[in-house]
Amino acid sequence: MIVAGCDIGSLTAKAVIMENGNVLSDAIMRAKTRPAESANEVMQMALDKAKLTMDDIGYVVGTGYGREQIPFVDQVESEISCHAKGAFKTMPSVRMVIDIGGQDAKATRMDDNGNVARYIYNDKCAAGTGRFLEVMAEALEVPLEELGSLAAKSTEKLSISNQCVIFAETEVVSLVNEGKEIADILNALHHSLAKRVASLARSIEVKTNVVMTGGVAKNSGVFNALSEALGIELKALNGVDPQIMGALGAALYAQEKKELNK
Amino acid sequence: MRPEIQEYNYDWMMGSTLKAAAALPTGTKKETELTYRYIPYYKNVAQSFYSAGAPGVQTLELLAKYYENILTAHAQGKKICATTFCNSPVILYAMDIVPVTFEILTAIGAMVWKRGMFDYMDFCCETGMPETSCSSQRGAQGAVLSGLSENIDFVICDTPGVCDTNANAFAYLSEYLDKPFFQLNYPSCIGDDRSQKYHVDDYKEMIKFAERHSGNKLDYDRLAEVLEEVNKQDAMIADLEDMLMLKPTPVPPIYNLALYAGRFCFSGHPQYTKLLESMVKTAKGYADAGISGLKSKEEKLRVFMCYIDHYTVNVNFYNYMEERGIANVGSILSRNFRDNNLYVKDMPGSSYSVDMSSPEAMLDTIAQMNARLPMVRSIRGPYDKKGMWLEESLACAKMYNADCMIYNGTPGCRNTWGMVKPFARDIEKHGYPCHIMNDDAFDDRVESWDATRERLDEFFKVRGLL
Amino acid sequence: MNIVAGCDVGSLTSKAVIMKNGKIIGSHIIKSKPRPKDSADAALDGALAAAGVSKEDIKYCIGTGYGREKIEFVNEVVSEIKCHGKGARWMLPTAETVIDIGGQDCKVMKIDKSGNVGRFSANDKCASGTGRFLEVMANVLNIGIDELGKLSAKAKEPITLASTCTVWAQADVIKYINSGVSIEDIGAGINAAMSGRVAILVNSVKPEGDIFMTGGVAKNIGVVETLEKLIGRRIKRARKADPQIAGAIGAALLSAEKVNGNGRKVK
Amino acid sequence: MKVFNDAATRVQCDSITRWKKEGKPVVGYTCSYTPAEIFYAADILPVRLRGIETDGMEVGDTYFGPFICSFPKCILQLAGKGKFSFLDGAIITPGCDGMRRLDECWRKAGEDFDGIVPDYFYYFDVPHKSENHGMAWYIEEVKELIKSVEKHFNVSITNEKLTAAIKAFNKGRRLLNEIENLRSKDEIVVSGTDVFAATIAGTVMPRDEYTKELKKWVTALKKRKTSLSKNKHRVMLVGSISDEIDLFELIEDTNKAIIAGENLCFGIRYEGNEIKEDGDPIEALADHYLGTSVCPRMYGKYKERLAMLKERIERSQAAGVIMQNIRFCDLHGAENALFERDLEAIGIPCLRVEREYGPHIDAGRMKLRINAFLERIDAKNDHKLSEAVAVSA
Repeated sequence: MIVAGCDIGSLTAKAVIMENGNVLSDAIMRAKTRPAESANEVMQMALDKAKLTMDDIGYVVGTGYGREQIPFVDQVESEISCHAKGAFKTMPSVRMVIDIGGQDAKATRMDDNGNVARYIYNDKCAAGTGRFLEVMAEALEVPLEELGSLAAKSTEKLSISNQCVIFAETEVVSLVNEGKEIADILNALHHSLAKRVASLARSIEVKTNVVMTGGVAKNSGVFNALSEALGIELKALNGVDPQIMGALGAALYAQEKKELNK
Repeated sequence: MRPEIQEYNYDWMMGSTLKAAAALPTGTKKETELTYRYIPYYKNVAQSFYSAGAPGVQTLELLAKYYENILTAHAQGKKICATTFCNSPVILYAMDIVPVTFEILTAIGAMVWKRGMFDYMDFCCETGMPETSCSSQRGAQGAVLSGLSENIDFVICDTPGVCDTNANAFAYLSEYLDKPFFQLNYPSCIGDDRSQKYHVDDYKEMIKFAERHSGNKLDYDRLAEVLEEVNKQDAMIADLEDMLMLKPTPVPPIYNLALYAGRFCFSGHPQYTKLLESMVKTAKGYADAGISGLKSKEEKLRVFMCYIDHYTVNVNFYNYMEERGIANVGSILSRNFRDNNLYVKDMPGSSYSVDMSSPEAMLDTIAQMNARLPMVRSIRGPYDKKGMWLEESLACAKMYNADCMIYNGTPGCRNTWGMVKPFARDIEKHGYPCHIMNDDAFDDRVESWDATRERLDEFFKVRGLL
Repeated sequence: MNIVAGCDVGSLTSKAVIMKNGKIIGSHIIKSKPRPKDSADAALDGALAAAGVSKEDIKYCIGTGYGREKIEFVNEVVSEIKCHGKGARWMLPTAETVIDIGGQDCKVMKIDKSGNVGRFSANDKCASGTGRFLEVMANVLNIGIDELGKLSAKAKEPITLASTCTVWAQADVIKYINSGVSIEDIGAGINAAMSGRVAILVNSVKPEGDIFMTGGVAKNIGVVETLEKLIGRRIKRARKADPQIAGAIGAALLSAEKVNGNGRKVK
Repeated sequence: MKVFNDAATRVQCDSITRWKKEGKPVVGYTCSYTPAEIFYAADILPVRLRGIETDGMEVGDTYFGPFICSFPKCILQLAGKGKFSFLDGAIITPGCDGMRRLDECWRKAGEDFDGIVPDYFYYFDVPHKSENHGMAWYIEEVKELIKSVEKHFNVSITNEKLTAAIKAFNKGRRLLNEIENLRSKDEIVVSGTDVFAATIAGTVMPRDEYTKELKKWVTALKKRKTSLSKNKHRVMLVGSISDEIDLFELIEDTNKAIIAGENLCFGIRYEGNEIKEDGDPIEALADHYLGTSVCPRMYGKYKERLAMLKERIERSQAAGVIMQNIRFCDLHGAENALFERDLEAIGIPCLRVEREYGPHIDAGRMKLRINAFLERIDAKNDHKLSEAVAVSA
């Protein structure tokens, strides 16, 4: 039985196709304004990779910000559950997932069976989200993928303190004007983001075995800064792309559902 | 403030709206249909009250009456006192003073009008109040500050020591309008002799203040009458709270709102007694039949609101609970901590009793009663100390067999936002899933209802509750 | 020949104005670059070209705006609040209250006969209620800022927006798009949210006399008209110049005052 | 001045380190309601807790919610980072709702971070009114506090020692008043930034050392001739809690203004008033710390506070008042609005700003407002000048 998981976020769309618990293919693309469009397109990308058509898919679970708008889903699940499920399946020792998405950051704690025990979202403002990094990358004219490697070259410690994404952008621009190095500014941004996210995770109590999911997890700068801010070593997800974790979890839900219905 | 808003007297507008709403169910079907056509936004709100049966309509009548009292006060030679919902109106009724409770009026406005109390709230900020101060005052307060409501004569506020933003709003109002101000102040503890005495000393000062500015002497015979009424009311409140324990609970979610709205408006007033009688009667009917008070008659989940539960923007939250089959087993606002309530047994020193044997005893009674109003009682001190927020919430959750707890408030509630994260952690440690709502109970410009609802749904689903 | 200039380097756009004997002989608006210095140079070059004069002809130049400290060619810097007051009074000689909505700030000020600023109030809290808010929203709707302004008139049932945070409001807007709400109703909701925040500021200074609006948002008819409804007063229009360059005009006027004293050349 | 600057800009300044080296205890306290004299009497160093030197908020935000003023959050942040490891005790007061929740948040943080809660952790319950039973309650609280300090630190705090402490503290208070007198003159010889640093230093330095240093400084100031106020506007700074030297610097760095006075709770508002030296010392302390409190948390006393502010404005000959409040500080936010209304009505220009406490206060935006405000005073003076010229003509 072939199933799929589709995760439509505010910045990116992801799809995973799975057969009997094995991933056949996955796809990631930048989200369009309308989630339905993103869903169709990203699903097609994954299908093409697996050389399948929509007719081959027995069940689809949708998740993410635009989950209600995915035209072809059979069921929707929250990102909280999907990321937890995906991470737990990838690495059964995981007890906490920190997911930095486009609009929000979330920390989720799981019990020994992988069930969600507690979770928390970022407070009101959007600082501490993927959007924060995106705006900054734009302001600094640095490609999103290069943020991590660039920040690694930092030599001077700077700090960015503004809570508001928009105002933080101004702060960044003034640092540029002061002639500060881009690498140092980026490093400061990563630490600022990491500290905000760390306080989220801590408020629901961090133990050990923490992983990071979502696209931002691929940014080594944030990854390391978060480890530092939490005071524990973040675990890498056994070589699985952390960005597809939500879609993977959704696919796992689809798999379960199919097994139940057998 | 928009010019069209300034065309109308606020009290009159609210009072007539509610009066008309209360009269609607007695009209013919045709009349009702026609009216609904003219109030497309209010239709759902009105129906949520009508569907609560007689108590629903009586709540509307009670609120209409409250405005009528304000509107006619000065013509009858009575003084109007601006006060907070944490101050029992009992003493004011005993002294023939008309209370104006901002929080209740703001809540009503948020329910009744499509744009809620936005214009009034913003007006407060236009005068200079910070936009971070609590929306529950800013609504009705805006009407008073802008001169669109009846003039108030003096201010009595009893939140110093309990809630800065609240106390600050009243202090600001008194200064802005140059009206006499009195503050009842509470220490950070309750139940010990020292704080008990402080309550009484402070209360006596307040009576002196009220006498001075109303020109009325406190009449102890009248006070006895009012307390007699309180006695009756407390017994019925205890009945309702006992019924909350039944599974399924026969008490509809919106009754909680009516219960405390009534108490904050008309404690010791026969109008409230009538409402309680009718709520008890209806709920008892359901209890005898062993059915849930929910419209669907199927109780899927029991929620205890560990802070306020009056998300009143278009009554969305109550309708949501009905839709999802969620029983509201109360909030800290519904508790009155009268000694005849079951939940006070585990919290010695937390309750008050009614003693009418002498004027002194009556004063003690009313001072101690006042010191046990919802916020005044449980968030005045460190949340994990004796008799405070955590103890109360856990006692109630256990007693009412709650499946989870939900925190709801306004961004203005500095006091609870200062401690709610560790509080929620402790609640979770006791086995209750706890959700913190990030909304504003009276202003959906802070978080849209769609977003609030989505987060609630997610919580119930992810935590395996629904 | 008394040729003077004003240069206003904002967070979103940069503007330069060249004036001769109290008349504008050239102006230029550009989208701001990451470095204010580059923005200032580009804006001034554009204005010089439009005026057909060279940098050497300019007797005095005042810089203003968020990037004012970084402009290299100015003789002096002045706050944009003062410049907008001055520019506004020049554009509308009866103006007594000025609303200036910039890229990341919104200010309301009272001015006297000479355009000097009296009491003023500025938002300090959040980027919502600023030009940046509209920019972000227009991007989400995939339309131009000018178009956004025109949507209000066609709206039937404007949405209520969670308006406390630009990024959160953005999430709301996406949600409304997806649930099929008309773009007019969303646009009107955005303009209303924006106006609502500005209205508080306007009313807080108790506006008197004629009200004038400067800055790029003054060209957003949706915001202006909603704001008029909220404050219950008309906001006067003036055709003398583009309201977006009012700050640069004010800077140029202040430059002219200096030159009348003792003229100095631009660095 | 060097020792003051050190004390004003570093959480653990050299004076504290030296005191600790002698093996003597240090107790931190929040707000201006804790009688520091009690600790002096027991040879304990009282240190008012501050939030400077934070470089993030990850600990503060873990326990405090999102709508809380950054001052208590910064204190918690420092505690969580071990920056208060020199404390042997801490006193928390319900100064405002944000500050009072430092109690729970600090204790709960202690469950996650080892050793960050001092052994002696005390909640000092201050009422919101100073009349009758309010004052009686406070006096009892003070007595309870004394008993508790005696017990924990194994010391004895007698009335004689308290009186001696009051006298010792008054010396510094008198010196600060001398500085205020200097600043009220037509030409000011000392910057507002320096005066503020010297005032703050008094809230953290050992008192005798402080008095000695302050005396030296005041003597030197009296000899100064160079005016710092020429061609500058004299302004006052009022509002929310502030112990940030950089906020003062930001204003004076415009080179167009000198801070001729302030009315801040870390400043002269509390540190400048003398305490009665005769009679019952506890009552004298209570009269000062609660009775003369001018914090807006003492509801219903606005008129008294306005009168005092006017007096200070007059004394400092301020041409304008800068009013700031930290975001989420409703108390000062609302009071500033009333001040602005009432002062503008009598022709005193006011600037009202909301800001964040902590590192990198929004310097750019703040500067813009301050510059525009100073330009406004310029224009006002020009106007006056031209009127005067017109009249004389």
